[in-house]
Amino acid sequence: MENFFNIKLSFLFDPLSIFFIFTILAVCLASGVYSIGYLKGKHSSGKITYNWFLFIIFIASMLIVVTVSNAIVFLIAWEIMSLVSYFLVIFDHKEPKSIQAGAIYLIMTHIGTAFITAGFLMMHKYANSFDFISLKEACIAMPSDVKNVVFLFLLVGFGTKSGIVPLHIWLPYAHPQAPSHISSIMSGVMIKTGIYGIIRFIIFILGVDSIWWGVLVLILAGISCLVGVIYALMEHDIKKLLAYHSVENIGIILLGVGCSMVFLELNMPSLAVFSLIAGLYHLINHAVFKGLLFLCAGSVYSATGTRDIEKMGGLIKKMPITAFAFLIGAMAISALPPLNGFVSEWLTLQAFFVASLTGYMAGLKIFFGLCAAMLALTGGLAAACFVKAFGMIFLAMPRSGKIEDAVEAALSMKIAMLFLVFLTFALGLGAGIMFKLLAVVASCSTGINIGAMNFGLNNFMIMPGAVSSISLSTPLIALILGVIIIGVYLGLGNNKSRKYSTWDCGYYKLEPRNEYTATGFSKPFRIAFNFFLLPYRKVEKLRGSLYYIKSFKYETFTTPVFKKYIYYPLIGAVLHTAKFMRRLQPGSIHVYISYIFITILMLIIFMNRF
Amino acid sequence: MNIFCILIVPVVLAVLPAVIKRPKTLGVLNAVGYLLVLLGFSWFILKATLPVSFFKLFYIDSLSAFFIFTISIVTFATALFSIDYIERDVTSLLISRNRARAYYTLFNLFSLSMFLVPMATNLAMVWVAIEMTTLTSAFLVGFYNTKASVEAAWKYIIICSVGIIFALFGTIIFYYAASNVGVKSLNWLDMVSAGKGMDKNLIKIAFLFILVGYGTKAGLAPMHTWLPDAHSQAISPISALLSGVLLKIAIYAILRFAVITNKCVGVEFSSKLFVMFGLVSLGISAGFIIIQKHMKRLLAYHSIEHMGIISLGLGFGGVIGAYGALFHVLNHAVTKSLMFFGAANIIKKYKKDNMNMIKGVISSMPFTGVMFILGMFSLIGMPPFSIFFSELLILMAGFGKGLYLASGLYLFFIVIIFGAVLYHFSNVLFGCKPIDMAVEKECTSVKITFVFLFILMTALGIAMPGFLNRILMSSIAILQGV
Amino acid sequence: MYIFLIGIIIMAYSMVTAKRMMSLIASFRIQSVFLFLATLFMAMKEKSPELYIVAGLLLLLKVILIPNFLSNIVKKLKMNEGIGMFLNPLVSLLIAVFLTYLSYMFTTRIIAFKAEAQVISFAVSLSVTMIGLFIMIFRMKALSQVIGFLVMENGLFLAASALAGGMPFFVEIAIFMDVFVSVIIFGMFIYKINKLFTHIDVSKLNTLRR
Amino acid sequence: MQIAKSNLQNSTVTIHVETLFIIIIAPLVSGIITKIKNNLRMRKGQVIFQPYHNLIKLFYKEEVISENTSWIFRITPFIVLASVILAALLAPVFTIMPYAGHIGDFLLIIFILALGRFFLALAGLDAGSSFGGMGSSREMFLSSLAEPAAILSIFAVSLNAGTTNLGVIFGLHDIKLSSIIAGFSLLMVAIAETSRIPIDNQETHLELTMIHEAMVLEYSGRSLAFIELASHIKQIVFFSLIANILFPAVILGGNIIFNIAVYIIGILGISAAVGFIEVSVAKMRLFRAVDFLAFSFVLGLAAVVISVMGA
Repeated sequence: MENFFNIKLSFLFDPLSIFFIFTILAVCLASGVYSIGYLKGKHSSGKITYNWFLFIIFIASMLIVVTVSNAIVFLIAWEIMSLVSYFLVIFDHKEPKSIQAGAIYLIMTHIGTAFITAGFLMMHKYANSFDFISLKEACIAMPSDVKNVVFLFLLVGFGTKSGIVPLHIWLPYAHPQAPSHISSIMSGVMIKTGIYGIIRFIIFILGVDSIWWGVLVLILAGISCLVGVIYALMEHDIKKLLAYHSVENIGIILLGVGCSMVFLELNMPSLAVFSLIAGLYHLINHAVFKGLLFLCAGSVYSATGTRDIEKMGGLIKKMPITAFAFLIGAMAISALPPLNGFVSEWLTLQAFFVASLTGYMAGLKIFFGLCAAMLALTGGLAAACFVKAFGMIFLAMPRSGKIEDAVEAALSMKIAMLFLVFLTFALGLGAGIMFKLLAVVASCSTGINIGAMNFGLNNFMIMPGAVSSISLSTPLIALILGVIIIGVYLGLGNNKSRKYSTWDCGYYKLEPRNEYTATGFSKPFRIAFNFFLLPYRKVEKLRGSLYYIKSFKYETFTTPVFKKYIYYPLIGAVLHTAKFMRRLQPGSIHVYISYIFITILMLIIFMNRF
Repeated sequence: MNIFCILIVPVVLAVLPAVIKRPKTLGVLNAVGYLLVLLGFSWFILKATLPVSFFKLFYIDSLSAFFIFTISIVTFATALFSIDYIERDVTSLLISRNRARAYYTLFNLFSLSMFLVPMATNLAMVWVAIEMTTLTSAFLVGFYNTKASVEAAWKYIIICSVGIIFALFGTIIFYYAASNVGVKSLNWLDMVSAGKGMDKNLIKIAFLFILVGYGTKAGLAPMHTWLPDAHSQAISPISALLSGVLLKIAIYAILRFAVITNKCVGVEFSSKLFVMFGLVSLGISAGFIIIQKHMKRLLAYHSIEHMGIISLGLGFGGVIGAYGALFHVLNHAVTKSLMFFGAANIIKKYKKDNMNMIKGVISSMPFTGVMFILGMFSLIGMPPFSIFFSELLILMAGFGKGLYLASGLYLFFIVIIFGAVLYHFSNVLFGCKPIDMAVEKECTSVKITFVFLFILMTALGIAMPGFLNRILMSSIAILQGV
Repeated sequence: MYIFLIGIIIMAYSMVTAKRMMSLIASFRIQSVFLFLATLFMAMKEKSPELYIVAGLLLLLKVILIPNFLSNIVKKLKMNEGIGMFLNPLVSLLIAVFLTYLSYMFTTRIIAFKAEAQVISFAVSLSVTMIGLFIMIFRMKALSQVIGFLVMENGLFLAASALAGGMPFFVEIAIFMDVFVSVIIFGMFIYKINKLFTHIDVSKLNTLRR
Repeated sequence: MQIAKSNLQNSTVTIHVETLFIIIIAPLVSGIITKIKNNLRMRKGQVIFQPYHNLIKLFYKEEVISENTSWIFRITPFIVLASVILAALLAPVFTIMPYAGHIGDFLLIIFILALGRFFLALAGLDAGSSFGGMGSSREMFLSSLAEPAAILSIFAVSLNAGTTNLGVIFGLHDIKLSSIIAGFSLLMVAIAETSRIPIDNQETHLELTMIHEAMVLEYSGRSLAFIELASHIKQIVFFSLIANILFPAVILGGNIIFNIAVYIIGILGISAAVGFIEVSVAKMRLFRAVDFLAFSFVLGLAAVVISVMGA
């Protein structure tokens, strides 16, 4: 067997791999520490050991995936990763929802794997080896139509794992059901292995062959951004909301990657490197702050026992550390300076700008402009979404009794969250250094020598000198903001003030019921995007008499477009065929014998066709 | 000469029930006997230089050695599992002690006939032996004498006999073709040597008859119809034997003829047929697995799928494809018997076969549950288990040969079946168990069985033992007719 | 020689048209007799002792033992009523004739034999086999299926002896034994079915489906 | 490297001077606009220095803080103020700043303003009154829709300039059609961002139409003063962006006095325009505002297309 696969357990520690190793380890360290406090008391000790067992395998498999240099071993590790994460999704295996979620997740990811396998085998046909280097060499000689097919297969395969629209449907099922520290790994790191696959196999090994690859990736990425954030806005289950934001952020990462694919084809090396840097930067940023947010969500969940943000509120007083951590995470993901999310989105926008400045195709220029606009819209919506999330969870008065006995998270959980907060700041303020490091990564994965391009001369500011004269310095921004805030506060901050209840419009007293709800908050967006969300409402009136309504219940829903118009029809078709085929086996022995007769007859008649 | 212990042991064990009355003792002796067979044969293939032949009646080359090895593994596991199973049937008054003894007799006759198939030199003898397997196992299918089981048995025996008649017809035509070129014998070696000169048309027709005939036995769609009934109604250890070995034996017979055919009319003919039957089997099994409600029937259809995969591998051909197919034979035998034993335990525990009514197996019977879920993942082709690799090899062969459409369909059906099986079984395994149900404590022999099979299916995935590799390679050489 | 072949095919037709179990068995017996005669003829022609023995066995098993056994079953189960037809005798007969024609075409077109004797005998044996299959498919009762099986087997035997002058000796013996045993087992199952279902109409055995 | 540093220093000096200037005159602009509006309505109207009076008055007033609120509510005014001041630092006024992009560039202004808005919205939710929530929701809604339009118009301008570097952009020596269109699209964005009719109305506190005012409803005293000042500054930042696009300061040589004159004229012109719009247009419903912003988006897109065409 081995002699056919010529499996040599060889590893490849180029900058790309090392970058991913660091990303994985950072997040996994945090969530590992977190899980100590998170699982204690919730589960039996046996269950906890089981969790650790899976946890270790999970991390190991991810590390193998990003370091191994043999396609078959990659495939094996990939499958094991999916399998282990499946077991972690159904960690609470008595809950029907998690069973369903796990099934959906594993099936989707297995479909992806099928595509990946097909792609690999097509490459293998030309390379006669599964070693990355020989694959890379073989791909040079590959005919371009085969290349296109392989590209599509790999894109679908890895896209399923990383959850680009419309293959994203498993995320909102799987992420909420897994234990929070696992969902932070899954959303923070695991889906990034898909991006790794895209960079490694499409950019590094296959090599970009024609311009529509990059454009296709960009379009998919843009759609993912918008769809993800719009669904997130409609979502009131905190972990589902975060899951949809993963879809959005994967989109942003892919914007960078796709951009660089376009430039590789147009051979503008410096731009290709620059936009790949943007993508990679957002990748690690998202890993950090999404991990952070999921951990915070986890501690909120374990404190209140609910994931519905409509039932929360006022938690900032009960659990200040968590609130602070969540705030930082929210700021980072809404791309507010000087935090890390801002840097990477700024870089991506820069990539588009500079691209269209130096690009020479009119169509591409306009396309990039639209991409930039889409990214801006996404950023705005994301900010809105996190204002909603933070406001509903932590601010104002508690909206339900569940909040009363909430307490701050355990020590280990706090440590984990603060560690990630620290990373968020570090990645934001150390942008200059990160930029330089990522330049090396990008150059290795695109195979472009950046010696000539003076990327990042300065440690305190990003100066993509090769592509444009502008520069960005997050430390300086932080400094100025800090100076102004502290200055103003010290100078003019102390003022006589007194406490009094909120203005209640002359109502007896202000109750939680008067507060603005998440549904209300997201209503303008629901109406503005109704062409896509197709919202509908359910109104239940309980009439005492014709004129008197005892109780009035109003619910609003949005149509899950992709499920309704893509997945349900597909599944329906398969089931229908199966039901039809059932007739083939009526249970009558005579029919069965006649099958044999007919088969032999047909075979003899068409004998000479074979 | 220890090769004869393989034949002697079943004979002895078959007559043993006449003297020993206690089912348990019988079961233990049975298990010990088959352990001896397994060890003896492994020793044989490690030491002896193949091929060996005994006074023109028995001829064992690597191909048959490989199949005998598979049979001995599964029979041993089944014997071990039967001890407790039959014991519990007896204690729960499902069957009388005499029926239990009859079971052991039939079991041994069945396995004897199966051992005979790969050993026989003479192709007509192969035919006779296969017919014997049908006749002996028919009683085991109808073992419980319920309406359903007798119906299943009748369908099984009739359909297989019809198929087998076709096979005999094919054999006769082969014989005729051989005698035309002056080889008046049904001896495989002679026929192969005569293969070149035979009349192409005759051989083609003959091979069609063989394929349909033995294909009926091997459960290739659309002649598979007996299979789900028989597998689901048979007494559970026997379902493992049926699906694990019986089908493979028919494949073995087909292979023997395929070699001659390839010699005569070239590889294209048989490989096209194999691919066609493989795809049809895959498609049909996929359709039926999706809507399946009964656990053992689902497993049965799953066997059809795997026979399809094997035949695809043979069709894709080349060293890789053949290797994958043969390797898959072994893997499927091991894994599928594990699954059937698990299903047997579950059905015994829950007293029902309908998967909609079974929930929370993991909590109600932890050991079986864990083994079952691992077996399931092995069965639907997840690494690090062995089936993943054989399926991958076959796929590789398909792509290598440039049969993109066939390989694509193959992948497609595999994925569909993956989804369906996962969906069905995850609902069975997880969830809350019935409140009043006690947690099961499996007895040692059962545990040993499971662990034995589990180790095999994992170890084969992780590393290929050298002697097995050697045997497979030389059997492929035989298949390629060198 | 042709006499016997014609006799065999005629008997096959009569089986197709037979309405009652007993007549079915009887015509099977006669067909076996023809087969026996054919073998004997060949034995005399080739003067091979083996063929004599084969013929003897044929006489013993197919002419005497098996038909008796079957008719015993019929008597015991008191079911000498109709054998349950999906198609009425006339249509069945037409189909049978068509099958014969088909097998003749098959023999002449696809396997181009040289000797005419072979053509005829092979065509006859093939058509007998087909007719046996036809009986298995279009007759409802379990017993009729058994007889269909036997008819197919007769066809094969004829094919074997006609084409290759009979299989190797011990193979013939083994096949005979095999057929005999299988018929016995069929019989036992027929008893079982009758016990459990109180009829042997296998077309009603369709609880196991999909 | 050295050069970069030295330039950094002298440019930061100029930046500081200008920044102080626009921070000081920021309320004045609001006052002027109000004056213009009043005059257009045939009223006498308050003196143009009224905003300063308001600020000072608020500055010494006692502050009432809702007991539901958290520290978010307290730090928000400072963050908002800081963010707009930083934006003002970045904003081009009347000098060509060859290295103005050392802290950041054009895009940074948008991100910085987003920072302030984010906290303001949180503060709006913090008090737990339904108005605050409504205000934050609508504010985030409108701004998120406004952002793409802003980006596109900036995109067009920088396409003309060939860079996103502020100094270079506003050093561009000829007015192109696309720049003018982009300027108008940016003007519409500015109207939305500075909460003026037809999107919002600063004057009324009519419950259901408030957007910006609703958000800051709970603030009083000094914090309110900070927030008001912040919104003045934000407004002038936008105005000076537009002024520099529509009336590039350096059409004829880099004479600083001339530049200042042009700049002031530009600001006054824009204020007049805004005032005129405010009196002549009725306030739109929230979901008409979507169309308004969509129109500005389309304008921006048109600007991009035209500048790609090369006009």
